[in-house]
Amino acid sequence: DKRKVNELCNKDIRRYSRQLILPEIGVKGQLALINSSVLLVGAGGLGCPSAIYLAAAGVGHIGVVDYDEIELDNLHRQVLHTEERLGKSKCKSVADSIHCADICQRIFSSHKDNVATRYLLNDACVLAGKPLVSASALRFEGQLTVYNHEGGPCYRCLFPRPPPPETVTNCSDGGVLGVVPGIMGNLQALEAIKIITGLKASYVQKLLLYDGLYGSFRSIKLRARKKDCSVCGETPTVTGLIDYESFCGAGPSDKCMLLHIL
Amino acid sequence: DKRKVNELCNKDIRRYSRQLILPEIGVKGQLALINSSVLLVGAGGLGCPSAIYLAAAGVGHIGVVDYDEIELDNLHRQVLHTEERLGKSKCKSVADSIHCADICQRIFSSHKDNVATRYLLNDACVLAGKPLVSASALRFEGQLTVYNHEGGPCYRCLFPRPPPPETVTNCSDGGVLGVVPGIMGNLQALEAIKIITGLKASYVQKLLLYDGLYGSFRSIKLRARKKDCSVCGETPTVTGLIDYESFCGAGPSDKCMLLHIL
Amino acid sequence: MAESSQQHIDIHVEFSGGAELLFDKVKEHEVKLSHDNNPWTIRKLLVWIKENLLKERPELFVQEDTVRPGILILVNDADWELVGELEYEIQNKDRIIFISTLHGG
Amino acid sequence: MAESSQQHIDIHVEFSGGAELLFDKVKEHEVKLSHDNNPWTIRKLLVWIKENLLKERPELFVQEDTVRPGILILVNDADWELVGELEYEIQNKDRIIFISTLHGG
Ligand SMILES: [Zn+2]
Ligand SMILES: [Zn+2]
Repeated sequence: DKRKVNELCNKDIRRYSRQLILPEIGVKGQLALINSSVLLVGAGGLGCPSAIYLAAAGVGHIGVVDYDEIELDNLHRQVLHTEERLGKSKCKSVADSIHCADICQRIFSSHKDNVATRYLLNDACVLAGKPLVSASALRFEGQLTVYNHEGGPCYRCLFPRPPPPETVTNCSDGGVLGVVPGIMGNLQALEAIKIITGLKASYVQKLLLYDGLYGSFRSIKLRARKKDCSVCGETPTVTGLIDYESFCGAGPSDKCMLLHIL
Repeated sequence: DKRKVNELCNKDIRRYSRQLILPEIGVKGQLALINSSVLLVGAGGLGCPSAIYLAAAGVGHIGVVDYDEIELDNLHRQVLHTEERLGKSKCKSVADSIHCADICQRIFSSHKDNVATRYLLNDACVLAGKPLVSASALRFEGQLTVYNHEGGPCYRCLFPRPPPPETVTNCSDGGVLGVVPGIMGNLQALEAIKIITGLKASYVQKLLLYDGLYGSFRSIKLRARKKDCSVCGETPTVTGLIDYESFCGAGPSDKCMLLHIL
Repeated sequence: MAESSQQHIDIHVEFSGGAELLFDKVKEHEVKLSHDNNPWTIRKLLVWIKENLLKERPELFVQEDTVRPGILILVNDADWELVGELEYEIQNKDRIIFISTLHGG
Repeated sequence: MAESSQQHIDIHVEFSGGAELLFDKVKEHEVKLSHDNNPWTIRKLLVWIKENLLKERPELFVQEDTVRPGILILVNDADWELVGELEYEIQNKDRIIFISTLHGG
């Protein structure tokens, strides 16, 4: 099912007509979306809205990685899951809702530590030459940036050393207003759509800071890719995936991060 | 079913626990959400995400007004509707998806002209003393503001005269990237949640301008409520609903606007 | 002000919300206004824009001596109503933005 | 610079992304730094913050002579890496922001 689509069928033309008429998208952009693959890591508060809008925009291949089961306290923000599916796999729930590929393997040895997962995904994206649209949300705040794309930094360029485990607050401890990851997940989907259709991504080498309590959006200029970065630099020391659990130390568990690999 | 809820049941406590632990929300805020009523005008690109996140946050009474039927070219942005429901009522589709009240009457004589609808809703909100969280999205751009709340202007304070009908571009003509109304609809839901829970609304007397192509958010300071406004001023001439169709003139038809009346 | 010794004032003019469609889809314009003895008001700028920047259908931008209903004017990110509307005297480096209100979703 | 004649420099210090939790949940701080003959670097500011603003658990904010891993420092909305990191000389009216990266969603 990964054959390349070279032209739009009549149904696609009608279905996507409102975005097809945008000169920035057009038939070329729509075909790029239909032929694209996005991997969502995490089917939680960020992954659900991203999945909804990527699927609605016509992204042809959406993979979802999540090992969690749906719990009642997820539902205020993880809007693809329903009460009827409590206890079921989140991955399967997303797949059933948007007809995406269901890649629910436990691919990470350290799946319960999201700092380790973040380094793992960063390294995997750098090694594979893929951009990473990364976002997070906690309380009323959200952050978003695109790593490893067009000369911008990777996660290790910004954070060569992992944070001490005790400094990482997760959604369970800190709480989060549900619509905040909704906003951030939608912004992630839009960044992914722009990258796929050849438009300029907005948050390369920039960090978007959102504070929902004040309705404030701020865009911060980040450093460029670092020549001495251990994975994306000129003489990398990380040339394959490593043991991220021991690199990061044991930490609090929470897996509500989401990342796209295009 | 409009009885006031005075305490949270155990299930609510578990379901909303991640937002209950936010000191800005707490039990008091959650009870306010459960006892609140929101009217969504339009079950389209803005109404769908708003409905999803308002329902997920626990808003107790959600009314939806829409007279349209689901068409294939709606699906790229109106994410509660599905291909299986083509031709069905949008209102009913939302109601079936989020278990809200289904108020699908054609309450507006001029339901096909959204400028007229905008004046009608503005006047109705002013006359009823309700805030109006208004947003719109077209192409890659979005706008959002809160009318008639805490000394800020109403729609007529900003626009005493309606725009010439030929200047109003709608989604059908101009196109829209689906996730842009998704972002704006989520931001609307968050404003509504803040108003309901007694937090300060962020966009009173401010207009948020979003340009998704550049990822830019800009907040503009608007005028205060005008003393000489014909509906919210000191000596109003509009003291009941009027004939909005003749006030605005015949115009292009599109009904993808959304507004909340709280 | 110091500008009186200059030959011109430089301002930033921007169109959004669809207003840019009347200006060849160009949203941002750096504009040099040559200095004469009369101050540059918004009223005067509208005439200048109509004669120098506007590409098509002027009635969709100006009507009588002001912008057509439905367009908001911002001066340095604030509603022009707060600074005097048509009579506001434009200063060097001002950012004047014309926003067409969107109808859609 | 002109500041040398002043008695102090005024800066804006901000904490976000959870870093404010170590500062009584206060996100924004207007700070007056008294002027002496040595320039105020970020290195020196970190010591001052630790001694004057920090309310609890200093190890969650500073480690050795720098911020702990996972906190980004911004100087006037740009990554501190672009301006010299610890050795950057703080100017009057600078905005220094400490952002804890969020992990959640
Ligand atoms: Zn790197
Ligand atoms: Zn008014």
